[in-house]
Amino acid sequence: MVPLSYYLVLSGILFACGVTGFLIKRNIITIFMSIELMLNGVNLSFVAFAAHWHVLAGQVFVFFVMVVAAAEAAVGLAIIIAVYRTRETLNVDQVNLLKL
Amino acid sequence: MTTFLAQMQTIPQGVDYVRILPELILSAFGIVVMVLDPLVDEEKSQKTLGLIAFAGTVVALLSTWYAAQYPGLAFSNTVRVDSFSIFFTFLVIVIAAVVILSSFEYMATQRIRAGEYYALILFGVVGMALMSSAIELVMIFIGLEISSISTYILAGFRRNEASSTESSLKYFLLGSFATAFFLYGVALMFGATGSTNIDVIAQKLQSAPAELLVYAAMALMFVGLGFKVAAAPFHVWTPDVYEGAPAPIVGFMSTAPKAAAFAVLLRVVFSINAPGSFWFLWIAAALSMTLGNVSALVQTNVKRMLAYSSIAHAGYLLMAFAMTSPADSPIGISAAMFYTAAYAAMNVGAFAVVSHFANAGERYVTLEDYAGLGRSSPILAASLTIFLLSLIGIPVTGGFFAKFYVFSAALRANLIWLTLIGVVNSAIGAYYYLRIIVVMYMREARKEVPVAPISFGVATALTLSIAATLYLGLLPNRVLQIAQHSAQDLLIQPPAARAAENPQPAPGSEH
Amino acid sequence: MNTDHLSPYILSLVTFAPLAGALLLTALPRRDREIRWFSLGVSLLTFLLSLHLPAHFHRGQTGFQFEVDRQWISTPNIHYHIGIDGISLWLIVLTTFLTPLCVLISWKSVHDRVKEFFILLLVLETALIGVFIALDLFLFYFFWEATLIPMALLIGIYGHERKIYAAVKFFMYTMIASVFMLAAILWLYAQTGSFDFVYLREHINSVPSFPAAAQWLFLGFFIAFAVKVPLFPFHTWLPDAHVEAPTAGSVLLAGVLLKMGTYGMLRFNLGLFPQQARSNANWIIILALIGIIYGALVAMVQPNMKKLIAYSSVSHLGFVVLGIFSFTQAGLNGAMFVMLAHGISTGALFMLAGIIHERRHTYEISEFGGLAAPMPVYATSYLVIVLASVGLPLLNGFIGEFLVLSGAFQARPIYGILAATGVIWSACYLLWMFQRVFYGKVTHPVNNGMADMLGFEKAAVWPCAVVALVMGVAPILWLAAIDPAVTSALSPFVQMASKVAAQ
Amino acid sequence: MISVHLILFLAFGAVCVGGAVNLLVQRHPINSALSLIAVMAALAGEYLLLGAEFVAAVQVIVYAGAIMVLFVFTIMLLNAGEEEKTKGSRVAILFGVPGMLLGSLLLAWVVLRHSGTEAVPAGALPGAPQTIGMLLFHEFLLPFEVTSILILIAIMGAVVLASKPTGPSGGPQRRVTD
Amino acid sequence: MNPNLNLWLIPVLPLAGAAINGFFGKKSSRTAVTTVGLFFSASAFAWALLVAFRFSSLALPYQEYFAHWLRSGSFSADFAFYLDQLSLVMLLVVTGVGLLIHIYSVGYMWDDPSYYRFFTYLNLFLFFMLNLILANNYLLMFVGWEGVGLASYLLIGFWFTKDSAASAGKKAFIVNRIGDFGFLIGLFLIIQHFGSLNFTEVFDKVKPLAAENAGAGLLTSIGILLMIGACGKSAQIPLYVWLPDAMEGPTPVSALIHAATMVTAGVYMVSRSHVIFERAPIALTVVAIIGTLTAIFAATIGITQTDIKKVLAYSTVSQLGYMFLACGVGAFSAGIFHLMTHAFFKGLLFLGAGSVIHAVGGEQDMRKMGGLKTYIPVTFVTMLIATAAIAGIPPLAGFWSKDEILWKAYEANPAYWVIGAITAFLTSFYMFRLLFMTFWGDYKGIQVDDHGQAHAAHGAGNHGDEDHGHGEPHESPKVMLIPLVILALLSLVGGLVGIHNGFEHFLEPVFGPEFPKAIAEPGNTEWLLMGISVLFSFAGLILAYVLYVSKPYLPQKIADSLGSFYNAVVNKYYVDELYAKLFVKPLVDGSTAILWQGVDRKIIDDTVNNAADGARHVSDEVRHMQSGNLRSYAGWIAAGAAVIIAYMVWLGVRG
Repeated sequence: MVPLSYYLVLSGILFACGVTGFLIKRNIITIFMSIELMLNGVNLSFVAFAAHWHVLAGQVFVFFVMVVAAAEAAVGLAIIIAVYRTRETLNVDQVNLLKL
Repeated sequence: MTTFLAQMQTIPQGVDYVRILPELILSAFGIVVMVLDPLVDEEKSQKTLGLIAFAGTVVALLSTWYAAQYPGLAFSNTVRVDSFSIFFTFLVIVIAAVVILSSFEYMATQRIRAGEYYALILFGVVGMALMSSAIELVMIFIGLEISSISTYILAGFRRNEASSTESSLKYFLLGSFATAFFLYGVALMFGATGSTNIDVIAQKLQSAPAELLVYAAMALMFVGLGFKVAAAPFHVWTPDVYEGAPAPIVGFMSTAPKAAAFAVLLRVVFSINAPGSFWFLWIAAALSMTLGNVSALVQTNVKRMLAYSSIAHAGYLLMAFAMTSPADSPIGISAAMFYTAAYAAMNVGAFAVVSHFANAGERYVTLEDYAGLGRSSPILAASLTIFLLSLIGIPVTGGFFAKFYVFSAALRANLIWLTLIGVVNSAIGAYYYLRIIVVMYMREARKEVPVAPISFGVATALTLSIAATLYLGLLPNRVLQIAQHSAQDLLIQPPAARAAENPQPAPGSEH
Repeated sequence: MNTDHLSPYILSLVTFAPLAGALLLTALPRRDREIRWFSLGVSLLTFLLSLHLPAHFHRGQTGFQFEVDRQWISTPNIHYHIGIDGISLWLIVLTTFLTPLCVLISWKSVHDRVKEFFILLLVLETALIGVFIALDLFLFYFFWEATLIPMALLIGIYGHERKIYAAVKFFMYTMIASVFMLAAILWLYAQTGSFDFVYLREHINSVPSFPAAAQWLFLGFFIAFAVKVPLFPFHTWLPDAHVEAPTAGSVLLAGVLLKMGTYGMLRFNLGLFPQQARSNANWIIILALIGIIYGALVAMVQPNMKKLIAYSSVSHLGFVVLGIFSFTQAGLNGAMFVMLAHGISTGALFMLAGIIHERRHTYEISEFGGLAAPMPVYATSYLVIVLASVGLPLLNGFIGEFLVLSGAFQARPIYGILAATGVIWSACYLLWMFQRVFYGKVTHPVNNGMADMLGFEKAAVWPCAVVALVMGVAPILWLAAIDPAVTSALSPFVQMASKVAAQ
Repeated sequence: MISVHLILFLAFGAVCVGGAVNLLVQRHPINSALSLIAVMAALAGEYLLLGAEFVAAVQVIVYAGAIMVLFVFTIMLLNAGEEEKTKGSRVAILFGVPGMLLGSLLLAWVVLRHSGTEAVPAGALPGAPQTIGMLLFHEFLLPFEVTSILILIAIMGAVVLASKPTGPSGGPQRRVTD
Repeated sequence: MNPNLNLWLIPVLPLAGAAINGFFGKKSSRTAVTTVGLFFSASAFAWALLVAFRFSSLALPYQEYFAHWLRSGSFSADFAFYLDQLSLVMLLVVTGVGLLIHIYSVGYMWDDPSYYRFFTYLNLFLFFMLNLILANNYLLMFVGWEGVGLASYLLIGFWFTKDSAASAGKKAFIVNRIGDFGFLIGLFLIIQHFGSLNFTEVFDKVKPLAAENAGAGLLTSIGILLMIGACGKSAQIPLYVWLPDAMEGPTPVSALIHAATMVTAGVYMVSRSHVIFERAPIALTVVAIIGTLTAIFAATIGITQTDIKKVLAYSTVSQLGYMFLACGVGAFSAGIFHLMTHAFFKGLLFLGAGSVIHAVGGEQDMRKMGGLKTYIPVTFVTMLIATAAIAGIPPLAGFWSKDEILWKAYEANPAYWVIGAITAFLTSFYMFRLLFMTFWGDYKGIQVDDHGQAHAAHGAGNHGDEDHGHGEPHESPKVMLIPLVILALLSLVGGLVGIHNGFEHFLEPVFGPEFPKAIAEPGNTEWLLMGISVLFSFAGLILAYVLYVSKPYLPQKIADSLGSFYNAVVNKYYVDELYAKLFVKPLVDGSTAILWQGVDRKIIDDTVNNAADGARHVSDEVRHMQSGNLRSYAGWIAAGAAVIIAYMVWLGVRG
C-alpha cells in the first residue's frame, strides 16, 4: 500500500524539475523536453487521482494529454527547426531578436 | 440493463450534431481548403482558397444561428450550447471571417502558402468554438490546444523571417509551459472533486466547503488562463510574439483565442464560482492595465504598441471579473462579454490596417512610417483613427461602451479604487494611441512609403470592422442584451436540471 | 410663419444638422470652393434653425423646454434626454452663431485638406451643441468627449509650428481630467440606476451612500470642468493650444469649448451637489481670483498676440467661475453673460489675430506696430472688440463683469474687490497690446503693404462687433431667459441659506 | 511495514527523479533526451502499479517511443552540440527558481495535507483498454474525434514550418546574425 | 404730470452725428463732415436750451424712462434720465462749450487728414458726457463715465503715429480705470445695502440715516470709494498723472475734455452724491484734503513748466482741486459754480493756447514764443481776459467762484483757506507768467522753413491753405476766433450769476439749505478774506511781471539758487518716475519673471512635463521586463505562479 500522497509528491517533483529545466536550460530542445517532463508529472497526478476516486476519466485524460503532447512535439520540433534555419543556433539566450 | 441504458444515453443523437454544427462545418471547410491547396493553380490559389475559407465562415455563422435554436447539452455532457457559447462561437467565427478577408492581399504580398494558412485559421476557430461551449475540462483542454497550436504555427508563418520564427518559438514554448500549469490545475481539481465536468465540479464545490486543494487548483488554472488572455504577470510573451507574427494573424490571435480563453475563464470563475478569485483578479487587472499602458508609452513599433495595448485591455476586461457578490455577477459577465466583442471589432480592424500598410516583408511597421498617412491614404488613416479612438474609449465607438460597462460593473461592486486605476489608465493609454493619430495626420512623411491600393478584401474587412465598432458604439443595446442573457444562462443552471444532466459514474468504476 | 410644430424636433435638428452636413461633405468631390460654400450654407442653416429656440422659448418658465426623452440604450438605462433652459439656450445660439463665422474666417487661410477641415468643424459643432442640450449624464459625457477629437485634430493638422505638442497637450489634459468625471458619473449610475440629470437632482439625496461620496463626486466633476475652463493652475494647455490652433479652432476653443467647463459647473456641480458646492466654494473662488489676476498679469507681458488673448481668457473665465460660486443671482446671471460676451469678443479677437497672421505669418507683437495707418478698418474693428473685451459699458463685456463683481461682492466684499482689479488689468494688457500693434510708426516696412480687411473677413468679424454692441445695450434680451433659469438653479442655495438663518 | 508495492514505487520513483535531475544536469541534449526516456519508462511502471494498464502501454509506445524518437531525431538533424554557458537571464534565476521552489513546496504541503496518509492499493483502478475504449467512444466521443483535428493541425504545422523554404513562399533565405 | 421733454434726444443726437461721420465720413468731403458734426452738437445744445426754457414749468426732479437696460433678479438699471438744476447747469455748460469747441475745431483741424475721425470722436464724447450728466442711476452714469474715458483715450491718441500720444492715451485710460475700480466698489456697496443704483431710491434710503460723525461707516466707505473714482476722472492726487500727458491730444480736445467738461465729472458725481457725503463727514474731509493738496501741489508744478499746454494742464488739476475743496467743505454749489466758470475760462485758455500754437506752427514751448500780442491780437485779448479770470481778478468770472470757495473753506477750517489763498497766488503767478512769456518780449520762434515741418509734426499733412503759407506768426481764422470771443465774454460776465448767491439759490433745491452758514449774509470776515485773496492775485500778477517782463534774467537765478528742489518741481516731483518704479516696473518684471516664466513655465508646465517624462522613464524601465529572453519570461511566469499559489493557499488556509 502506497499512500496517495507519495504519488502526488513524485508528480510534483517531476513537475518542478520540468519548471526548473525550463528556467535553467539553454538548449531549446532540452527546454522542450522539460515541458514534456512537466506533462508527465501532471499525468501521474491524474492517474493517481483516478485511482483515488475510482474514476476512469482521469486515465482518459492522460490519454488525451499524450495525444496533445505528440501533436505539440511535432509542431514544436518543426518550429525549432524553422528557428534553427533562420538563426543557426539552438541557444535560447541568443533567440532574442524581439525585445523591449 | 441500466448499464445499457446509460450507454444508450451516451450515444450521440442527431440534435447533438446540430449543436456542434458550426464546428463541423468549419472543420469540413478546413479540410476542403487543405485538400484543394495542391489542386488549384498556385497563382490563383490565394484568392480561391481564401474565398472558400470565407464562405466556410459565413456558412458556419448561419449554422451558428441554427445551432442556437437547439440549446442544450451534447455529446455526453461535454459541450453545452447556450447563448453564452453561441455568443463566443459567433464572435470567434466573425473574427476569423474578417481576418480571412483582410488576409487575401497579405498572402499575395508576403507570398505565404495560402492553403495551410486558411485551413489553420478555420481549424483554430473550431478549437475556440469548442472552448466556449465545452463544459468538460478534457474538451476545454483539447480546444485550448487546437487553438493554441494553430496560432503557434500561424505566428511562424513567415518562416523565412527570423522574427517570425522567434515569435512562434516563444509563443510555443511559453504557451506549452503555461498549458502545463493549467493542466496541473485541472489535475488537482480532478483530485479535489473527482470529476472533470464543470457542472459536477460546481455542484460539488457548492455542497461542501472548498478544500485547500481546490484553491491550489484554481491558482494553477489561473496561471494557464492568465497566460492565454495575456494578463499580468503572465503577459510577458505578448509583445514579442505579436511583433514577430504576421500582422493579420496578430489581429486574429489577439482577439479570437483571447475571447475563447475569456469564455473559459468566465466559466471557471463564475460557473464554478471559484473561491477566492477576487483579489487575484483585482491585482491582475490593475497590474495588467498599468503595465500594458505604461510600457506602450515609448514604443515606436506599432505592432508592439498594440501588443502592449492588448495587455492593457485584458486588464480592463479582468475588472469585470472581480465581482464580490453573486448579485453583481451578471453585470460583470455581460460587461466582459461586451468588452470582448468590442475589443475584437476594433483590434481586428486596427491590424487589418496595419497589415495592409506593412507591405511586403512587413517593412513598414514603425511609427515613423505612418507619418503622412492621413494624406497619402485618407481612407486607411481614417479607419485606423476610428479603431484607435475606440481603443482609447472615445464615445460613438464600441471601445467606449466596453470600458463604460466594465467600469460601471466595477463600481456596482463598489470597486472604487480599481475603477479609478482603470480610468486613469485609460487616460494614460490615450497618449500612445493618440501618438499614432498625431503622426498620421500631423506629421509630414519623411520618406516615401508606398501605400498599396486597398483591395476588395481589405476594404470589406475594414468596412465590417468599422461598422461593428460604430454599431457597438451607437447601439450597444442589442449586443449587451444578448450578453446579459448569456450571463444568466451561464449562472442560472437550476440545480434540479443540473442533477438530471449529471453524467453517470464512469462505467468502469466499481461499486 | 408658424413654426411651433417644429418644437419637438428642433433641438435634435439643430444638433445634428451640422453632422449631416459633414457626412454629406465626405461624399462631395474635393473642390475647395464648393466645399467652402457648402459648409457656410450648412452652418448658416444651423444658425437659422437655432434661432427658433429663442424665438419660441418661454422666458418666464423655469425647467427645461423643448424636452425630448427617449430611451436610447436600455441597459444601462441611457436616454436620449435633451432639453434646454435659459442657461443652455444662449450657449447653443452662441455656438451656431460662431460656426459660420469660423467658416468665413477660414475661407482663405485653410487651403490644404480643405474638405477634412470643414468636416471636422461641422462635427465639432454638433458635439458642442450636444454638450449643451444633454440632460442625460451619459449623453453629456458622450458629447463632451466627442468634442475632443475634432478639436485636437483641428489643432494638430491645421496648426502652426508646435501644433503636435499643443494638440497632444490639449487632448491629454482634458482626457485625463474627464475620466474622473466619468468615474463620478458611473458611480452615480451604479447607485441610482439612472443617468437622468433631472431624476438625479431630485433623488440623489435619498441614496444612502451619497453623503459619504458626495465630496469625491463633486471633485470628480469639478476637476474635469476646471481643466476645461481652465481654472488656475490647470490652465497651461490653453496658451499653447491657442497659439498653435488655426483661427477657426481658436475661435471655437475660446468661444465655446471653454464654456463647456463653466456650463458644467453651473449645471452639474451646482445642480447635483449644492451642499458640496457651497462648502467648496471658498477655495474655488480663491482659484478663480488667482486666475483673474494671474491671467491678466501674465497676459500683460506676453510677446505673442494669441498667447495674450489666451491668458486673457484665463482671466475672463475666472470671472465666470467666481460668479458661479458666489451663489448670488447677480453672480450667476453675470457668469452666464460673461460666458456669452467672452465667446463673442474673444472669438472675434482670435479672428482678428488670424487676419494678420494670414498676412504676416506671425503673432509676435513686436513684428507689428503702426498698423492703424495701413489698415484703418482693421484697426477700428480691432478696437471695438478690444473695448468690448475690456468691459466698456454699452458693449457686452461690461454687463457680465459688472454683475459678476456685484454678485461676488455680495457674497463676500473682498472677493468683489480683488476681482474688480481685473477691470484695471484688462485695460492694461489689451490697450498696451493695441498700442504696440496699431499705434506709433510702422516699424517693419513690410507692414506698409498689408491689405486691409477683405470682404469675407469683414463678414466674419463685424457680426461679432454688432452683437457685442447689442448685448451691451440690450442685455435684457438675453437676461430675460437667463434670469429665471438662474433663479431656479439657485433655489437650493436659497433654501440652504434660509435653513442656516433659521438655525 | 514496507511492502513490495512500496518498494516498487520507490524504485520507479527513484528512477524518475534521477532521470529528471539528470535531464537538468546533462549538458548535451541527447543525454537529456535519454534521461527523459528513462523517466517515462519508469513512470509507465508507476502507472502499472496504479492499475492503469492502457495508459502505461501508451506511455511506453507513444511517449517514450514515438515522441522521444522525434526528439532524438531532431537533435541529430540539427546536430545540436553541448549547451553553451551563456548568461541570459537573471530573472529566471532571481525570480523564477525561487518562485518555483516556493510554489512546489506550497503545493507539496497542500497535497500532503489533502491526502494525508490515505493509501492507494496496487492496481486500484484497472484501466483496461476495453473500458478505456468504451469511455472514449461514449463519454469522450467528441474530444476523441476532435483530437483528429489536433493531429491534422500538427501535421500541417510540421509540414509548413519544417519544409524547406521553396515554392511560393520561397525567395532568398534571410538570415539574421547578431 | 410733466410734459415729455424727450431728454433722450440730447445724448442721442451727438451719437447720431458720431455714427454718421464714423461710417460715412471717410468718403465724404470736409464740408459734409463739418455740417454733420456741427449740426448734431448744435441740435443737442438747442434741445438743452429748449429744456432750459421749459425748466421753470417742470416738477423737479424730472425723470424720464427710456428703455430697459439691465435686469437681474430684483436689481435693475434702465436707460432713464434725471433732470434737476444741477444737471441743467452741467447740460448747458457741456453742450454750450462743446458746441463752441466743435466750431473752433473746424478751423483748427481743417488740415488734418483724419478730420472726420476727429468729429466722430468729439460727437461720441458729447454723447457719453451727456449720458453721464443726465443719468438717473449710477450705472448709467458709469456708462457715461467710462465712455468719456474712451473718447478721451481716442482723442489723446488721435495722432496715433506719435508714440507719446498713444502712450498718453493708454495712460489716461488705465489711470482712469484705477479710479473706476474704486467707483465700482462703491457702487457694489450701494447695491448691497440699498438694493438699487437709482439716484432717487438710493438717496431716499440714505436720507433717514444719521450722519456718521462718530466714525467711519457704510456711508463713509461709499463716499471714499466714490471719491477714488472722482480722483481718477478729475485728476486728483494720486491719480492726476494722466492729465498732463493728455496734452498730447489736439488742443480743442484739451479744451473740451481735459479742461471744461470731462475732468469735472468727478466734481459733478460727488455733488450728485451729496446726500451720501453730507452724512459722511470723514469722507468729506478726505475730499477736502485731497482737493486742497492737489490744488497747491499742481500749482507749484505749474510754475516751472515751459510747455504752454502743460502749464494749463497743471492749472486745471489745481483748479479741480479747488472744486473738490468746495465739495469737501460741503459747499457743493460753490464747487459747481467754479466748475462752470472754470469751463469758460479754462476752455478759453486752451483754445487760446491752441490759437497760439496754431500761430507759431505747432510749437508749444513758451521759451520759443514771446511778443505774440502784436501778431495775434484777438487771441491775445481773449487770453488776457481768461488769465485775469482764472487769477481771480474781479469782477471776472473766476473771482466770484473762487472767492466763494475760499470763503466756505475758511468757514470750515482756516487751514484750507490759507492753502487755497496761497494757491490763488501761485495760480495768478504762473498764469501771468504764461501770458508774459507768450505775448510779451520778442518773438523767439521758428521761421518759414521749419514752419511746415513743425505743423507736420502733429500729424497734419501738407499745407495748401494760403493762410498758413507765411512764416510770421499769424492770427487764426475766424471760425476759431468766434468761440474765443464768446468764451471771453462768458469769462467776463459768467461770474455775475453768483452775486448775492444767486447761483447757490438756483441750486438750493438740489443741495438744500442744510448748511445754514452758507447762506449767511456776507460779514466783515468775508470782505476781509475777499480782499486778501484779491491782493494775492495781484501779487502774483506783479511778481510774474517782474520776473518775466522787467527782469527776465531773474528766474534762472532763482532756479539755480533753489537747486535740487527746483529740479524736483520741474520734473513734477518725479511722481511719474516714482509710479513707474513702484508699480509699473515691478508689475511687468514680476509678471514676466515670476508669474509667466516662474509659475507658468517652471512650476506648472515643468511639473506636468516632468510627470510626462517620468511616465516615459518608467515606461522605459518597465519595458526592460521585456528582455527578449525566453527564460526570463518563464521566470516571470513561475514567480507569478508562485505568488498566486501562495496567495490562494493562504486564502484557503484562512478559511
